[in-house]
Amino acid sequence: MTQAITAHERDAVPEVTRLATGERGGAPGITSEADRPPDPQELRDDQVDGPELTARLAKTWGTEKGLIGALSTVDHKVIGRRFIVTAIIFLFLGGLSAVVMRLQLAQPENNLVGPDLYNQLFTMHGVTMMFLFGVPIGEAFAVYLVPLMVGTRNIGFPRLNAFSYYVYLFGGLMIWVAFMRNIGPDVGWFAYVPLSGPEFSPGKRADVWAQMITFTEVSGIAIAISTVVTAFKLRAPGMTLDRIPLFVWAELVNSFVIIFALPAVVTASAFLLMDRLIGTHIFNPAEGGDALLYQHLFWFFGHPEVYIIFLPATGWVSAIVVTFARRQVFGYIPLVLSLIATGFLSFGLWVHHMFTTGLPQLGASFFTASSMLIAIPNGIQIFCWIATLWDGRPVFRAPLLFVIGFFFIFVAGGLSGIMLASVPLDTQVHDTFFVVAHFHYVLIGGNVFPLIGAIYYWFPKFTGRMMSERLGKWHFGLAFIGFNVAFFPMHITGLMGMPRRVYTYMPEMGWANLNMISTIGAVLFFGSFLLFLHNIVASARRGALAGPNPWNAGTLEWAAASPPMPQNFDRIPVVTNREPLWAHRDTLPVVAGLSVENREQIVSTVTAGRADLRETTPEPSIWPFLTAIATTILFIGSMFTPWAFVWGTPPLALALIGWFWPKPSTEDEK
Amino acid sequence: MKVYLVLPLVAFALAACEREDREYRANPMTAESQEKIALVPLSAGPSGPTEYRSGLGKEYEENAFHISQGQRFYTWFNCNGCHANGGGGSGPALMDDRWIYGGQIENIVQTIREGRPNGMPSFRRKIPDDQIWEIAAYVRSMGRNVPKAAAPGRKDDMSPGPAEQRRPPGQVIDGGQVPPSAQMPQ
Amino acid sequence: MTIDSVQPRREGALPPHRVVLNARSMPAYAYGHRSPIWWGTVGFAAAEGMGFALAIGAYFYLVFINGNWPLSAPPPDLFWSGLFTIVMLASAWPNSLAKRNGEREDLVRSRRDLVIMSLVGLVLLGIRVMEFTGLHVRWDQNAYGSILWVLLGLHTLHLVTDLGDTIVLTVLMFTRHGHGKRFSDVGDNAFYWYFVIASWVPIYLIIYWFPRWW
Amino acid sequence: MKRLVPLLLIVTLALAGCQGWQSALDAHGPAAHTLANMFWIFVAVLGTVWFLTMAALLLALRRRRPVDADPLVTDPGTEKRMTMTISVAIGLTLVTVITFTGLSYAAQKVLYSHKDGALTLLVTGQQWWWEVTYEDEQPSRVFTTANEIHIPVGEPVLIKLEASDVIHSFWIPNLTGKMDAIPGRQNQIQIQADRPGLYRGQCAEFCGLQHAHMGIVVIADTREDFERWRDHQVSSAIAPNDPERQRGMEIFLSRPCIMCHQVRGTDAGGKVAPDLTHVGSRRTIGAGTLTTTRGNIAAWIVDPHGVKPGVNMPTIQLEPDEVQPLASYLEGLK
Repeated sequence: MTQAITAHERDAVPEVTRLATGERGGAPGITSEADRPPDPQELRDDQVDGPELTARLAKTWGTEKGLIGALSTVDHKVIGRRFIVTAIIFLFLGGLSAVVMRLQLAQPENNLVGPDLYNQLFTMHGVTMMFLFGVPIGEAFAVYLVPLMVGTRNIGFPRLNAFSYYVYLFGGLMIWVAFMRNIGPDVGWFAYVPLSGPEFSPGKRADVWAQMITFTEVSGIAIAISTVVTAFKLRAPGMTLDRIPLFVWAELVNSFVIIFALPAVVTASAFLLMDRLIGTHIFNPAEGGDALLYQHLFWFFGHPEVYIIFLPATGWVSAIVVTFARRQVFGYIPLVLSLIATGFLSFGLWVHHMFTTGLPQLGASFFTASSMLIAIPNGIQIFCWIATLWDGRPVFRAPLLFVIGFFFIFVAGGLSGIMLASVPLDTQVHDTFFVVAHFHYVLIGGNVFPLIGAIYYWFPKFTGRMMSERLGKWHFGLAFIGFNVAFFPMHITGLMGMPRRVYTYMPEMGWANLNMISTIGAVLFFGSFLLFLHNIVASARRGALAGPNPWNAGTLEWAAASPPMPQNFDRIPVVTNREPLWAHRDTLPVVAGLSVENREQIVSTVTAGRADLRETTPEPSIWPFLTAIATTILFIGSMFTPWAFVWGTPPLALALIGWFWPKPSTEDEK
Repeated sequence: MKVYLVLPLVAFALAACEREDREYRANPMTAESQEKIALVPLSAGPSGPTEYRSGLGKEYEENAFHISQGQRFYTWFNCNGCHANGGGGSGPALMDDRWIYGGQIENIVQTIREGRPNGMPSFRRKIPDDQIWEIAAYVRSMGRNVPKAAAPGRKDDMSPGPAEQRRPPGQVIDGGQVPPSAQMPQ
Repeated sequence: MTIDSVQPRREGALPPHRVVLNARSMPAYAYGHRSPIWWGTVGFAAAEGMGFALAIGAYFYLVFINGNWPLSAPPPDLFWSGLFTIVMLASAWPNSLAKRNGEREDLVRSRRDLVIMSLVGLVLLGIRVMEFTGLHVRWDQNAYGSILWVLLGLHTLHLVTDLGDTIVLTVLMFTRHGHGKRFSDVGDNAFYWYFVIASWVPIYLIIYWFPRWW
Repeated sequence: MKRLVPLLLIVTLALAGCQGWQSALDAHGPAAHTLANMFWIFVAVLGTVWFLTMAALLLALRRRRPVDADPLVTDPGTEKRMTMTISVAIGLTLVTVITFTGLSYAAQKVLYSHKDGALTLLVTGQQWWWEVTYEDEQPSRVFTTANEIHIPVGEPVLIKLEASDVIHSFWIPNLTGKMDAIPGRQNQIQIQADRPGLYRGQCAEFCGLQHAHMGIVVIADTREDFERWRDHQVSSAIAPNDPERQRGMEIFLSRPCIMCHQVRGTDAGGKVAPDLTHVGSRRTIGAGTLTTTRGNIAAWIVDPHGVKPGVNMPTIQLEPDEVQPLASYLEGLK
């Protein structure tokens, strides 16, 4: 083999001018407080080292004990951990509702659940999987891992991040409590008008759906912005754009898609709420409105949504493939470009969900072309990963197994997606179980399998303990078989004419056997997750200790302790390679000079990643939690009366002032 | 900490929410024999007529699904023909506070079932009892005599004015004027 | 090296540090795109701008669905909205002053500019209330009325939000907290006000002039 | 190879699936043929793509690197070869995608080219049944029926689709793809059957509680049979002459039935539920839910919510001895 990079080259740390800007903070000619030399009394990390440094930093960055402390924390790892756990609880709830549905469909004319409950169940399943699991899980991983991977100590806006978590949690609780009280939405996760409109959805069920959207989207957009700022401004010195880990790229592109796609669903659900509650006519054809406007708005979000769920998974796959192929990724630039291309293209596909609504033909064909075109960036990604494995030395541990499962399932789902992109074929398979099969192949294949891989992969980082490899392999086998047994037959049931969202079917339709097989598969698949749950709980208690870098991976999160200390890193690393830990095996180049007593972190430039500022980041605060409570009261109140905006605003405003008002003890007064 | 959160939630969840129940099958309780409602508030003696209300009315007028079904039947059975969208035409207005024959749901059920002088036909045996209750519940919602959260929103139709849920809560004042159009000698 | 040949490193230690850069002399904050807050503001402006764009898209969708526009209502009045637009555009000047004086860390002038901006915001809010009276259509009358109120309401929401933000910041600058990084916040607040101005221009044209041209 | 067992099982079932009486692959009309052929082309090509990709993946899992290789070290020769391979693969993907787009556009043209047909129908989706109106230039020959469409074989029939409440989707898989019926809009779709037969379809867009029981049957007859059927449908119901059915008619006319249902030729003039003038001649009741027999009609009347929970048909109070005459009367409305 010819050596492309010599060991010497990759270890070389560039001169200071390429690592730091050296610019002043204030405007030219102005004596700014920003440029004041740091307080000589304050202890800095170039004065202390070793365990003492670790301990002092841990005290500065730590979270206080007790309930108030727990609710005030702004540590991205604590919030991220709660986020991941909450999203996975919702995954189980969503899965449970799916199992009930599958049991109902196991036989024709089954009476396990009636149409009313069935409609609520499939709505809750869709809503939970899409809004309470699919989107948040990607963001949750971003919250935990992006700061670690870019080598900083906290996420961009820590308090906003904490607030977002609580808003998401309250939104999810609201809809599940509503469901348990028989106010669960029963209009499908897409809630098409007029079915979800004021005339055909009496009561509060559809309002609960619409307001849950507001909760999760406020939270989603806020986290996306925090993630973008973290990836743009808080990268370790030397982390140029082409050294950003692919996972961070994926989360970055994902965040951009979120920022531009989620407003569409908020618009749609806000319009729906207004139609329902204050009598606007946006979707009322008799008064100049139009029902299809809703579908356009919804799918303008709804298709990017699929990529919002898929993009983080590409990050997980990239990370796992590289570590377990024991080779740096093949085609870094094409991979990044195809991520970005996917992000852009995802906004040009929404009409393929509306091919049967009677839209003009030529327009529809345009969307056929654009929908099929997305095969190109996805193809590039798949091929680059396969190439990385090809030239690597794959290590078959549970994370890689799940990624291999991902390839099998996701590629199949992507290919059946090509059929759906074709207008004529779509007229036959649209809204049938074929589509159900297709998007479960895409979403479970494209998100859940990589996610499970990611959990096996990062679990040692989160908890400091390894998960059981033996159970992991059993889990994989069961999940893979269960999944295919459950969902492959649905392609056929759909082609045989079984529409989606039916609570039962008649024996003479001839769908009974296939449905029975699907149900058996679904139970098996759910069972594999119980095994997974057991593995998580048992390993978290008794798993083998992991150490900081159990997989001998190359990215920065493995340079922190497992689980990471509150400060993440004792000193901010300096990055000279895409895989810093592979490039620097003996010593880690770092920045010194940050405060040990205050929460200082490095702010760097967007493209070159040069260190620019040493900014303080917010202290823990209870106000984000209180703001989330005030927001919840306002949102829930506004489902009942528009006056909630009047009486709900003062507490919200107060909470926000509390949030932003500087504490007497902060840096200002020192 | 989670336990403290979960417990009240579970307790809360167990208290079923009747406003959102969807009962399709006719309630056998709707049989008219269960209710004893005076046609007129007159009786011998000072205490007013003896009445028996089964309490069934609450089940209908506090349930969004029943009210919405009533709204549907109100159009289907052409109540609009005389009462318009509740504003009244040849029949009295239904969205005001005045009720000639009593404004409780039981009275309205009786009015629909038995008919009234001056033009209100009897729908006995024409409309099943449970649907009469649903229509009556909807009629109650016109004057916002039902909980706001159960009252219907606007329809996907030409807008006649603010929907039932947006009207201020009404009172029920017994005794009203027969509209001039209905006072004409038949 | 390879993980297939060995068990995971159990008690692996963190690699030792080699200091190659010192951050002591770096500034504690900066203005504009050097500051993370600025990027956050841009992010929110992007998401909200998307919201505006979608609402405007919905407006034109309804126009094309219906053909005749503004359905059966007369076009809205021009007086208060014209006044609002003039004041709104004119506020760009004190706003730019606020931004500049903030960057100069000139406390006295920053306070003055913020007070002016708070007053301007209050005046605008007053005019906006009048504006709602001249729309000649209710939100529950037809789809035109609905989307009109949506657009105007959406903008009012941003107006109120930024006004609240400005007032709080003004009060803050009059307390002992009014120094250092707060000047950077003045700049970001001014930046958001530009967004409120910029988003108003298309909405103004669409609400008040488009029905007259159609 | 554990995977192979379920796979084989599934493939067997798949082949059986092509015969289903609501199957998109069991084509009985020109449009459905085009779509089914296209489907198999897609399956063949995409299946090949999947197998090739998976073969590449499995080969990639062989360990090619030496045990102690530095993960950052790459071989320019290998990199180049992999780049070339991927470029070729992406090029092929692009060609496939373009071909498919073209193919799809051509098929779309065929699917939506509406030939002038002899017959125009207005189908209105309602919660949860289909109203079918046969249009005609002569107003007296316009008639309405429900949940059953008769068409002459071999002739294109234009269907105008509307919805009176929420969105529904009209879908007869054996004949052609689906088209939504949207309130406030009118869509069009054309169906044509190759040979006489009965083709079932059902609503494909979630429309509320009884979305599952919103079936429709298309019956393709020879032109003569069709004309005979149509002439009969135009006519009013014939008054029964046996006493039981006469009693049934009295019950029908004195009960809530008439508030919603119409029987032409009687006083029953309700317009909000299926027209029952010739209900006895239709294959099914309850929108494809039960076959039309006297017993089923009785069951349906006595407890509609037992059959179709949430349906708008109410439970009416009938005396036990009234059920049979009523069912008998309705069954007799041929």
